[in-house]
Amino acid sequence: MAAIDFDVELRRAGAHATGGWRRVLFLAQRHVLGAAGLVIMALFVLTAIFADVIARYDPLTIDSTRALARPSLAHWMGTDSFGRDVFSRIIHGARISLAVGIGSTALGGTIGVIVGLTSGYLSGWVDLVFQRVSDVLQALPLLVLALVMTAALGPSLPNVIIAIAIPLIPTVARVIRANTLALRELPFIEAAKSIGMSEVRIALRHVLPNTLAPLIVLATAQLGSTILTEASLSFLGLGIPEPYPSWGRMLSESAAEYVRTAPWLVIFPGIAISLAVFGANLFGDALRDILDPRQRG
Amino acid sequence: MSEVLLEVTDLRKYYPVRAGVLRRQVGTVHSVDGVSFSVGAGETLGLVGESGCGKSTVARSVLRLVEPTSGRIRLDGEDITHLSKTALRPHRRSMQIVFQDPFASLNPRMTAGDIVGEPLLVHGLASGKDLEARVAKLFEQVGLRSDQMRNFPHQFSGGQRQRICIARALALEPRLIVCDEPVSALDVSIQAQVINLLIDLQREHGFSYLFIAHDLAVVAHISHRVAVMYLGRIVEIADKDELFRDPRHPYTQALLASVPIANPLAKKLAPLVDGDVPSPVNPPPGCAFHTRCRFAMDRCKTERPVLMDAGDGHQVACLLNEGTGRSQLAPTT
Amino acid sequence: MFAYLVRRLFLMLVTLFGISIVIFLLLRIVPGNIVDILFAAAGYVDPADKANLEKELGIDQPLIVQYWHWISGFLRGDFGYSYVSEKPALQEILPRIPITARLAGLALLFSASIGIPLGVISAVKQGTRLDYALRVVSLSGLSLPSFWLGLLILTASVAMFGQMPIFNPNPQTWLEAFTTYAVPAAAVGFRSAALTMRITRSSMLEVLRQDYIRTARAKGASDAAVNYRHALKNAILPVITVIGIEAAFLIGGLIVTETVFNIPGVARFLVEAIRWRDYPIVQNLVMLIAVVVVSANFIVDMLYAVFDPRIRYTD
Amino acid sequence: MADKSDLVLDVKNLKTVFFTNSGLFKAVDDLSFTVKRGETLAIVGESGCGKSVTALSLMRLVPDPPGRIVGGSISLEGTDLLALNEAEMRAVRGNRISMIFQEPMTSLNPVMRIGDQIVEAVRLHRNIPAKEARNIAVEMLRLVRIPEPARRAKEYPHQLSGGMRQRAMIAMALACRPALLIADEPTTALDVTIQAQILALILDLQKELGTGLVLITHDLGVVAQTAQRVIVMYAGRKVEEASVEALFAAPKHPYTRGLMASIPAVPVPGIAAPARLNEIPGTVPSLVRLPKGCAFAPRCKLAIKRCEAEYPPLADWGSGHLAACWRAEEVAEVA
Amino acid sequence: GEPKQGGVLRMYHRDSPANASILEGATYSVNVPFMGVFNNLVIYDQHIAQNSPDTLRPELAESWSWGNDNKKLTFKLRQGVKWHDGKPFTSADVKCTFDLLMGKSQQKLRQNPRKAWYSEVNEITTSGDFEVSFDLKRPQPSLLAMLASGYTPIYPCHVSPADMRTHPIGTGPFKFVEFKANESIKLTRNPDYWKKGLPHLDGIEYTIITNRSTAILAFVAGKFDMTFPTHITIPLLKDIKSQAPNATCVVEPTNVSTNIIVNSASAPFDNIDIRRAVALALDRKAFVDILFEGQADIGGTMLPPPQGIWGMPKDKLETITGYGPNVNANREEARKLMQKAGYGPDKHLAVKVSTRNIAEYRDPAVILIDQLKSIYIDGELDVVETANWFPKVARKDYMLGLNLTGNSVDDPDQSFYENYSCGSERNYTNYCNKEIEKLFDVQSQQIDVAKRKELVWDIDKKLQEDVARPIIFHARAGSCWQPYVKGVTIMSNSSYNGFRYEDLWLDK
Ligand SMILES: Nc1ncnc2c1ncn2[C@@H]1O[C@H](COP(=O)(O)OP(=O)(O)OP(=O)(O)O)[C@@H](O)[C@H]1O
Ligand SMILES: Nc1ncnc2c1ncn2[C@@H]1O[C@H](COP(=O)(O)OP(=O)(O)OP(=O)(O)O)[C@@H](O)[C@H]1O
Ligand SMILES: [Mg+2]
Ligand SMILES: [Mg+2]
Repeated sequence: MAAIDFDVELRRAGAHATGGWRRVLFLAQRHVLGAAGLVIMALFVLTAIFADVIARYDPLTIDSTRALARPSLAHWMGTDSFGRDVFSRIIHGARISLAVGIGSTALGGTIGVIVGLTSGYLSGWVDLVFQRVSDVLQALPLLVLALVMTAALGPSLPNVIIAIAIPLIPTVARVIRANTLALRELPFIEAAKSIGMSEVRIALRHVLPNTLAPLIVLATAQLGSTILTEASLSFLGLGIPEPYPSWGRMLSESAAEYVRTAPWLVIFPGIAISLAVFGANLFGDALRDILDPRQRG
Repeated sequence: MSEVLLEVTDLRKYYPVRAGVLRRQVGTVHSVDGVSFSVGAGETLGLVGESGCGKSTVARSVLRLVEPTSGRIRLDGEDITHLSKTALRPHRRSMQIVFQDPFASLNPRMTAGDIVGEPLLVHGLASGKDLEARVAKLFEQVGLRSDQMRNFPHQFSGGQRQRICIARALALEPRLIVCDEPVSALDVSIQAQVINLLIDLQREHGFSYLFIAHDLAVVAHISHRVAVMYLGRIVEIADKDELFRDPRHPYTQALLASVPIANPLAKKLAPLVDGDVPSPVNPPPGCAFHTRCRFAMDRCKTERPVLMDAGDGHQVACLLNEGTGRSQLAPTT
Repeated sequence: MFAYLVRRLFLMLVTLFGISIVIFLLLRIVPGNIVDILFAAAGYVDPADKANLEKELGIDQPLIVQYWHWISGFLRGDFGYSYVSEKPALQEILPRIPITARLAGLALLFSASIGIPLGVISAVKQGTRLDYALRVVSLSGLSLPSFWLGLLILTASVAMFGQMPIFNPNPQTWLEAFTTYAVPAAAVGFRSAALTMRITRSSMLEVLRQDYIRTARAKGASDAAVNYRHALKNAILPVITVIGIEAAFLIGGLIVTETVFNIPGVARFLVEAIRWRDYPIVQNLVMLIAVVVVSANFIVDMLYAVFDPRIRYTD
Repeated sequence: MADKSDLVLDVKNLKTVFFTNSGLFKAVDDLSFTVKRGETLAIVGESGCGKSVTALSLMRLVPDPPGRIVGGSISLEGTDLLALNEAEMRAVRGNRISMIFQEPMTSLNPVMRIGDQIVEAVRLHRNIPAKEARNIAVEMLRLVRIPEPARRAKEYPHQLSGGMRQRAMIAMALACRPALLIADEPTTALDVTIQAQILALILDLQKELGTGLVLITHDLGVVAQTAQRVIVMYAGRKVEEASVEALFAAPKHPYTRGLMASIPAVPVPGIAAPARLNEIPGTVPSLVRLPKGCAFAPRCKLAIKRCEAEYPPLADWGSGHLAACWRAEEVAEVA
Repeated sequence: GEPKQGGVLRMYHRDSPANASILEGATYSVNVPFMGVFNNLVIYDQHIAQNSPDTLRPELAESWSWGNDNKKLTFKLRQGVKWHDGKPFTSADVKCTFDLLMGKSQQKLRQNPRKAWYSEVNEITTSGDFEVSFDLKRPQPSLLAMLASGYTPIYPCHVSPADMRTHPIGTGPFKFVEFKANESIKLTRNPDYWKKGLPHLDGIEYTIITNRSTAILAFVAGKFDMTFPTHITIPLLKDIKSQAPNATCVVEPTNVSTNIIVNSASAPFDNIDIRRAVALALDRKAFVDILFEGQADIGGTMLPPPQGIWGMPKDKLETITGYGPNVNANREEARKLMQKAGYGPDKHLAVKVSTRNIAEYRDPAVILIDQLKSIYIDGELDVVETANWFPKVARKDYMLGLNLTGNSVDDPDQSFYENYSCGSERNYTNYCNKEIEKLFDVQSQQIDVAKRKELVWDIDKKLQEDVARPIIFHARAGSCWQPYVKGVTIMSNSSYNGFRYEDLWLDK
């Protein structure tokens, strides 16, 4: 039983961190992994925003004279077979991969919320139909669905986003629906009813905002998996088309051929994907811990 | 009592129990099984009973938050049992509800001010500056500072949260407030604050309360009349003093005897009943209490006693009270 | 219980019916058909030849008719003929199923046998370094693209051993048979083991918070008894569900892994068939997969009933 | 003070802290008390004042993380529990010291039969064959007056009503005839009629087995009817301790006083109930941000400057009546 | 040393062919595994890398002769040859085969990509069981070249085209065993092969591996005796050489040209100036450097010498606009043309560059887009799935396309008629120049090879100057095999004709 210096412990435990930045800092200390995830994500987002500033070369310019250069001071991550700077491509790739990740998560999330809210709130046959549709979508392998969707729509950034977003809808909708069902039973919803509020207004004003926390947690977790799905699609040749440097594209089958002669072509994009997904997952985990009231403590 | 504000007649609420592929109904929960009572203007009717006996269902039915299976609810003389949602809206202003769990009753994502102002907004009674002023006044009424309007529910303590709930109920200036165990979730030292507040507000505004609790002492303190429920039915209803002086129903007697008295010198606990409350899915035939009653006779198993007047507005549903109008049973101890 | 079973079976059929429509329509929405692809190599499409071939394959008929032909055949067990190989579709699909099944089974086995114990350990040691380490490892499992992992494994094994575990339909030695499946299964299994571990961990944490765990400790039960006899038994249900759902996701992982390791299983075959617009193969295979997935979920639900006495399925 | 050998439990300066997202706090601060063989000690106090944490600390079951016992000693029949290693502690738990929890609905393992759960408790501490343990389990169920105990033993918790589950919990806790039984609000979740049954049962069994009992509750009525001695806790600290008669006759701490006054009493015929209840103004403080001095000072009518600056020590106000208040003597007069 | 008998050759196959019918196929994915099942009337010598009229050898035909003013080609057939199912081979089989190809028979091929090869053939006549004649409308010396292609095996009369797709029957050195789509193709030795003592191998097994990196890893790891022919890109060749230093590797032209198809039917490429500008903007050497580390050929329509027989000599080539060595000067000129058309530094022309979703197409398209930037053209890549590519091209639903044209035989007739004659299905750009078309016929009838070459060069030059279908480069690719594999010859001016594999042997 170690003696405890209360003042030190109190400070360390953030007893005085009650609001604002102090509290954020305190939470960051308590959830080191989550903070790391947040930092990673923030770095990637900043990278995406300032890609033009950070990248030292144009990611698309081809230069036969410096093809397949090893990593060096001039080209930190080497160059690809077209002589394009891998580092610059990864920097710009952040834009595309994050656009896919965030775009499809947002799209799938939004539709999922609408569907989940409607079916949870209205129940009845709307709910029944939704449940069956989501059963159907969930029984189809996600990648197969995305494959067929991109094949149907053609490979382009918006289409890839759509293709990845669609399988996401039932996942989100299920979570939101479950939450809505639980919320519907809460007294504050009854209280709203008892003052004569309309159902739609209750759904929008009382139910929806209270599904945000689980939604955010789900979204961060899904963000990672959408980035991975894009990578898999690109690997199979159906993701974002050349010459845009999405990370998945950079890792695609043809790049994989260089795995031994120019491993940097395979290693670095792989690390970029893994790191971004890792960051999103770390952050999502911590967020779940913080937002889940039962996990407090 | 003066004029009758709320009159509930033979209220029943059955929930189906479903099972199977076609979700066929296989049974019925007799949550409320023929309940009649009335609440006068400015009066408090207390409703006590064991957990699951249907108190909340009565409360919700009165407010039409659940649709009663049968029976009639008259508010201020008007039958509101079958009014449509829109037709009901104006009546909603006359009755409000305060729930047991103040935290769950408040939307965690709205500020206290918004919560209290919402009924006014919904009914188009106020907006903008006017709304703010009225909310501030409500805050003051329930003993909250108006600068707390911008705080979120989690920033309040339990008692304060219940005050917000009460303020919300007051916003529409209702005539009847249904309180469904409003103090059960509160700390004992806070409970008194809320009860006092309710009493003060009643004195000021002349509200009627339908006050539900499982704590006899609390009910006794605040009510003018008390109704005792058992398994979906009212078994005894009487003036408060009358009820405590002369409980007629064996269940009421058991209830009274079971309350531990906060006095080490007073009588020791003596449980008067054995066994557990039967399930409302298959309530026992006859008198629902006969399975636990010390005085149960053969008739109790088949005959269902109805509420009968025992004088002074004291009504009991017990076969032992037949005829004489008076209980032959003196409560032991 | 019986009524519940019937109801679940009925819902299963509804779901399968929905899937059949979805996959059927999706395939028709995708532009181009087998004929375009067959003719692509020739560098031009002769409209008359195309019309002939479409007629021969029956893809000129109204969608309803096509759907009816397919689905009635499927129900009779007549899967039609592959457009590409012109062999009976069943004959093309069946021999590939055991390969993928073995792979998936092994991956699930990895996933369960590694994920569950590690998840329990991580939950029991919540907040310790070990827990942190395990969580980081499991998160990285979720973060590594499995094809990338597979590629690195292949490259590394050639570089280090001059050998690679490429698929061999007739393995000579026991070791060969094992590596044929084990290495790719590990590449996919890593991800699902990570997932299983996370679910186990959070489910265990949830259960460990429960009052009855405290009760068990108050009885003087040892940590092992509490963790395994009391907690795991309650925590395992969500894990089973997730493993059931994971079965569907596994197919996705298998597609890329079968490509990287060149394993002639159904997953890669499915992708090829989609590429070729080989409707009979795609439709029937997707249906078979769906039947497996839906049944897996069904079985999981049944396991729930077995494991959890509270569930009596009255609603 | 009574003879040492008579003491079942002797707690000294117990300190338990929690490290949480909202900060670190002392849930139990410097708590000392004793329990004699066959004696019932009640601990009262409002929600969150540290009653359950005290109980868990006695069992050494404070969830770690976030909680930790950081000081004091707990001596059970002469052995310091805090000095035992985990294995030794396990041998004590459920054997010499047992606990009944607040929530009968959730405190039983939902996937194990009632009988098996009792059998487990028995066999953990006694090396006897399963069959014999099963007999003991049924016997225990009979002892706690569960009808048809043999059949009930084979049922799962969800098949029992709340009252029966609590009885089963009691059966389990008493299966090894412990020296000390801790009952943490054993009846709060139950109805008054059932509560009366359960309390009567616990007291009966306690008498029969000579067990020391720590009864935790927030209901002063229950205290009055069951305990011999009472501890009143406020914000993690013991603010008052006395025999039940002394406490009810003349509380020495303003908080105890306020508590008693704020509880509505069942009207006694003839005596008109007071129209308003006495209330304690203000709210229960958050443990994370306790004032420097007396935690009750902000709500106390008697508070003086000193209360805000200095925490009053527990002082003996005669015949073992302890209270932590600078103005304890004035309490009776002012209220 | 002496060839050793026995052993199964293990190869990987780059993808899964649609079926086993060479006549219906149009990719060497079919030829490579199935050529060994069949024989042709005549064939290019399998041990001479360069296919040329001088390397034509009799196979099922023992001899051939031209008659009737070079309008009749008569073959004397080999006797005693048996199909794999034991039926005897006769002239009827030859007639059946070509009637099928000309669309004259009862049975139809599901698709018939090389019907145009026989447009000058009137009719096939047999005389007895072992003589068969081709009646031509006009002299066409190239007919023999086409008959010698791996694409022209003789099919049996008694097996339907449908069966030939799933279970081909031939007279060749190897019998078909099984073809599991996406998995493997297996051939076994034909013990009754009419060439005594051949083949040396007991069989050939192809494992289908679509992922090139996996395939190469497997070759390096010794799982295969030989790579798929001409499947190794130049950068990967280095990898193989360093990992498996003993392996024999060769790099040869594939006679596949990478070219640009321009939609001249609609704006902006209906403007010849812009078309010219595109042609001028090309830095062909940069393509070759990036994609082939310098190891590919620059030329016109015909494969350049020395491997190509008909390609223009270098000096002639460089006289063509855009082929000059000074790229900057060319681009300067191109920019002028663009400005003339109304574009400039401030007004770029936005163009979609369509191509198929295959690395061989995509990679040069990426470079093309990069190069077009130099002449005020902003290109955007539009990758099209295989299924949609030709329908899209046929609809003229593109602006610029990047296309690959494979030439099955190194022969002007095959190339010119197929790709540049008015109305040909594979003339994607609908280029139509009646004068040139006349020249096609003139060269086609020219028997004298030297004179014919001159004609061909002039035509080729003209085609380039018309920007009919600007040729960027002629690809090269590597093939590797383990040192113990003997008797492999990789053809240097075709990738469709050299896979009989009857005298390959394993020195193990
Ligand atoms: N929506 C519902 N569906 C089915 N049964 C219900 C529903 N609501 C309530 N019941 C049942 O009706 C009975 C009465 O419930 P009610 O909530 O009115 O009891 P209560 O007296 O308020 O109990 P408590 O003191 O626990 O609040 C219970 O048995 C309950 O299970
Ligand atoms: N596992 C935990 N994690 C964090 N804080 C805890 C935990 N358990 C208890 N606490 C805190 O310790 C303090 C004392 O809690 P405790 O459960 O002992 O209160 P109590 O007196 O038993 O209240 P109640 O009457 O509500 O049961 C509270 O502030 C509570 O929030
Ligand atoms: Mg209730
Ligand atoms: Mg407690």
